[in-house]
Amino acid sequence: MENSLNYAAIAFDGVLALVLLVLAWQLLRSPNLFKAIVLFISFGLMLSLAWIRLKAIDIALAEAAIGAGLTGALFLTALDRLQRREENDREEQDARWKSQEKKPIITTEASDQGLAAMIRKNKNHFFSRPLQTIAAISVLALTCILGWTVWTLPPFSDQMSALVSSNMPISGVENPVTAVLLNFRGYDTLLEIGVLLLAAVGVISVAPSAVMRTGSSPSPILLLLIRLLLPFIILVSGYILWIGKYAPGGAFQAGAVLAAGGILLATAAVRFNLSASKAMPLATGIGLLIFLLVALATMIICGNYLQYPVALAGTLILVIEAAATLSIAAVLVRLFVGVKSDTDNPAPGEDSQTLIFEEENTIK
Amino acid sequence: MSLNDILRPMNLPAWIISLPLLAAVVAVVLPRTGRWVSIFIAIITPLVVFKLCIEILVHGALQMQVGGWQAPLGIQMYADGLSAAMLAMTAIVISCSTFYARSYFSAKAASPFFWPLWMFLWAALNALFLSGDIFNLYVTLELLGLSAVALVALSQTADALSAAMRYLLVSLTGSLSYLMGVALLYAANGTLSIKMLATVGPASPSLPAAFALMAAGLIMKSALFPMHFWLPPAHANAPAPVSAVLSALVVKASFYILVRLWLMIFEPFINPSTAQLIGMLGAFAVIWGSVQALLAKRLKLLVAYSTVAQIGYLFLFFPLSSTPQTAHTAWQGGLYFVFSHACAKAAIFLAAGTVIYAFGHDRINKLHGIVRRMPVSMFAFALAGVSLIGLPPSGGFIAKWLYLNAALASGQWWWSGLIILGGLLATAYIFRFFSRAFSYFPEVVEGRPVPKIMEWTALALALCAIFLGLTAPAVTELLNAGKPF
Amino acid sequence: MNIPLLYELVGVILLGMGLYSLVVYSHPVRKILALNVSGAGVFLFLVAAADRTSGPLPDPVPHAMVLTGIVVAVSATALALALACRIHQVSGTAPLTDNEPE
Amino acid sequence: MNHYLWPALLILISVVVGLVRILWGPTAADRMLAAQLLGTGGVAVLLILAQAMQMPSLVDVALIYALLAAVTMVVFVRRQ
Amino acid sequence: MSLTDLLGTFLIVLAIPFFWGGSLGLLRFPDIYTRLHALTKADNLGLGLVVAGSILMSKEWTVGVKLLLIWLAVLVASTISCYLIANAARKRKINPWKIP
Repeated sequence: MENSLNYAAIAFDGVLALVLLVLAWQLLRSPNLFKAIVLFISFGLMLSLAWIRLKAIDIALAEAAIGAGLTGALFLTALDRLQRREENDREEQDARWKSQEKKPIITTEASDQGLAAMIRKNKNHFFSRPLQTIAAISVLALTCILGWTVWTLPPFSDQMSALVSSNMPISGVENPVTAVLLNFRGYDTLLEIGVLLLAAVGVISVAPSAVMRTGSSPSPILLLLIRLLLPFIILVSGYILWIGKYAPGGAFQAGAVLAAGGILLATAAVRFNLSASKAMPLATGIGLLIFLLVALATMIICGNYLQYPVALAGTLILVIEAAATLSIAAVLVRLFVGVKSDTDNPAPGEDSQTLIFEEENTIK
Repeated sequence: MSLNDILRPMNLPAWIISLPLLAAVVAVVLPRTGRWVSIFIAIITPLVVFKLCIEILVHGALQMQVGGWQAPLGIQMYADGLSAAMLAMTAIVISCSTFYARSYFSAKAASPFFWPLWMFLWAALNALFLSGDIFNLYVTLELLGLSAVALVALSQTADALSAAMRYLLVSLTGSLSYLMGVALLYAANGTLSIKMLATVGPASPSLPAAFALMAAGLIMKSALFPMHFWLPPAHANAPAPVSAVLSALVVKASFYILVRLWLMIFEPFINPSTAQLIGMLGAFAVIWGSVQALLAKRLKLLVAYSTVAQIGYLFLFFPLSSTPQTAHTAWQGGLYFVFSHACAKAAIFLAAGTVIYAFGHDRINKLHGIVRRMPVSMFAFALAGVSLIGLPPSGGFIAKWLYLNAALASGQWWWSGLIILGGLLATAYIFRFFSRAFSYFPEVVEGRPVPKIMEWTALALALCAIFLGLTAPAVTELLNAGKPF
Repeated sequence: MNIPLLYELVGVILLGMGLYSLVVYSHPVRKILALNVSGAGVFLFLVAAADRTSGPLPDPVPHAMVLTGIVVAVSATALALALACRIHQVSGTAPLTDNEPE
Repeated sequence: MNHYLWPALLILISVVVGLVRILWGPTAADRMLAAQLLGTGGVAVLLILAQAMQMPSLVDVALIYALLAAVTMVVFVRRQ
Repeated sequence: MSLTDLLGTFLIVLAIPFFWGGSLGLLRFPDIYTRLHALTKADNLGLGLVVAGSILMSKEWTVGVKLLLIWLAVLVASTISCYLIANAARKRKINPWKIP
């Protein structure tokens, strides 16, 4: 009995590991970028199974939401924009749809080759055969050395897990990962929410338009999907946020789920104008703002930056997490809209309506 | 509760990080106030930094437990003389550049995005210099890298955007490599605190691999030859105050981490020939950067290549500090290079920015006789050039002098040859520009008037570079407080 | 061969594959994908290492680190993609050409 | 409870076999479809793993899988 | 092992052929429209069986409710995405396969 259990685990992990490697290999070398991105989405889903096998449920949640859902959406959108410009011809687009395999060269490769030509002219860049081989050999060597190092690593010390579990009762939460993220190493998380906000500002500065336009009105069926799914997504987001105190979950995962809802809404609309909402800047900033204010207040009152009073720890963490969830969701939606929106041709007379589901009537 | 309570010594580091971060959030939430909040913070924060420096001079190094959690569980902030000096340098350069940027960006569309990014950059630098935890350093590195990239992209020209893209890719690769090193260290030792890692005792077999990964990542980020390829386009195409801060501070940040990790964790366990190898790369950087600067056609590109060369000098620290008797001299010399180059290079970039502001271009061949149009900027340029070349009484001179001493005392005379050669090359590329700028040119060159404050901030920074040479004792005293070896 | 070690090695190999593609391919989207894959490799290594403790539950600190890392990765990816699109828009060609300022 | 890993493994393998469609194409829709298969099969694998590993919180992961599989699909369909 | 556990296990095992059927259909069917059938029908039924089995084995009723919700969400999402994909394919003039 005992043996068969182990066989099951070994077989499962072995297959999963192999699938991860093959997927990564295929996605990295595929000449067709669309295929690479779909493979990347599957890679993310498989990876979250690996997180589960490693008992990292919190990460699996985040990966399922961010890694597979949001990053995939970002890549698809960016690719669409990068390729759209090169093919004004509608027919060509159809050809791409019909036979992606036969003529993968139309768009992606074309730009790749153009680039290759440009790079070939320039001597100090990597693309020639010998350099490629050198890169392969050195990376292989690096991987082998690292692999050997990993193989010979000493057993992992338990001191940190022991410390975490002995301090859990005064952390204010019951899920160890949440305790580390928001209490023991809360400062990292503070800076990291800063990174998110910063990325949002960066994306806005590159793509200032907050208006997302899709050419056609959505089919009623798609609207139905949104009507059914969106309330559910919001509910689940709140649930994940709340459960983070006791079990895997928390602000990142909840924020990512909420953002996915926002992206769903934005994509379905004919025109989605994020800047129409006056609360948007506040929503993006509030996570970091509250976190910082709590950090400074605790420093003045309790003596150390981010040192929560034990009795209030749970409440403070929940407040910070709720604000962070809102900000994370707002930022992620803004990132998506930034990647999607076309800055060059702003529509004449932008009105301040946030969402338009029907195509604008030309006759008023 | 009095102001003294709020600004207790132990609270100062947290304030130094939080003030710019707070300004950044406010600038995001209320975009119109961004400029004024940033200027306000640019006045307040240096005062807090000054107070911290005094505190450290008097009472020695400070250590804070963030969240009140002790070492392996929580994150430490650590402020010794080195951190304080880096913070002071950052505060001076960023404050001056902030006043410069206020005029520079006053009429530009990019302005509402500039201020939050700028404050994020400052917060990232401050957090980085104060961190005592290798994973926390990773987060600050990412914060720093992304804000720097976004600031480069603000120019919005095709060249600037391409440069930003390349910078982003290099920066991400570097932090990934660093993160893998962190992972190995944690897997082997079960702690992230630098202080605790310093006492790990017998070397575990993963230590060299961890060092190689971290060093490779940090070297990429600080643009040491041959990983410098991203720097000239990024620094040359960014808006002027951004170029100043990138060259003066951002590349130094990863150098700072490398020095700190080297001294506190890795040095005893790593083969000494590694230090020589890093020194070799530095030597190549000095020569390659200087030669490219001599060939550059644009002023900002010249200055950017000069940064590549000056970064080379920094990394001579590793071979020069290899013998115990010279370690101290090399340490002071290396840091003197950091500070004097920071002030001088920032001054030069700001001055070059005024040139672009006035004439709309920076092609060296077409800048004849501009000294008559902008004497203050050119004076700043000249003073900073004196420091870059390493003439007395500038900070650059002290740095080179200390390095030469260390080279001779440790019997590595070949490095002294390199230092002198580098000085000669620097003279050549600085004078290449001066020969045009200071030449007599009968017609007055046409150009837009430059706001006074832009020229004077450049001059202030150049004067700092010179004064660094005159105030050497005070600076070395600060550096020695809580010295990490 | 124990299970965490298997995943640690997979992580290292993913890192290697990602780095290779990062160096060799020129299209920016490809480079960004490569970075994401190598990032996943590092994260996998870190989490697998955390599962090698002798206790029943893995060490939560690497989990928190990886969560932080994932969020940073998605921010960086979005910024990179937005930049790539913008470059494409401004210059009409794919980004990362070596136009050094003249 | 570990013997539940066997059905999980069998479903995982079936999903992986289906993933070959991503490689074969030929149209973009085919590839997306195969990824969608991974979504449904993945939910099943997760639910079985929840039994096998005695971790009820895996059900939450499955919930997110189920909800967010639609997002990439909608983004795909609404491309211009 | 109790009776419900046994029944639950049976249902889960019963689901496996459906997933295999779905995958084989995805690989063997000739065009996108037929492949949609294979996936949305077989896989969702398989998932239904897994959900039913898991509900039988779950100890708390809240988990059971969550499981049901998951199945509903997948049903809604995959039904609608199936329609959307087929519609998009039709709009882009991908012709259905005909017996040659």
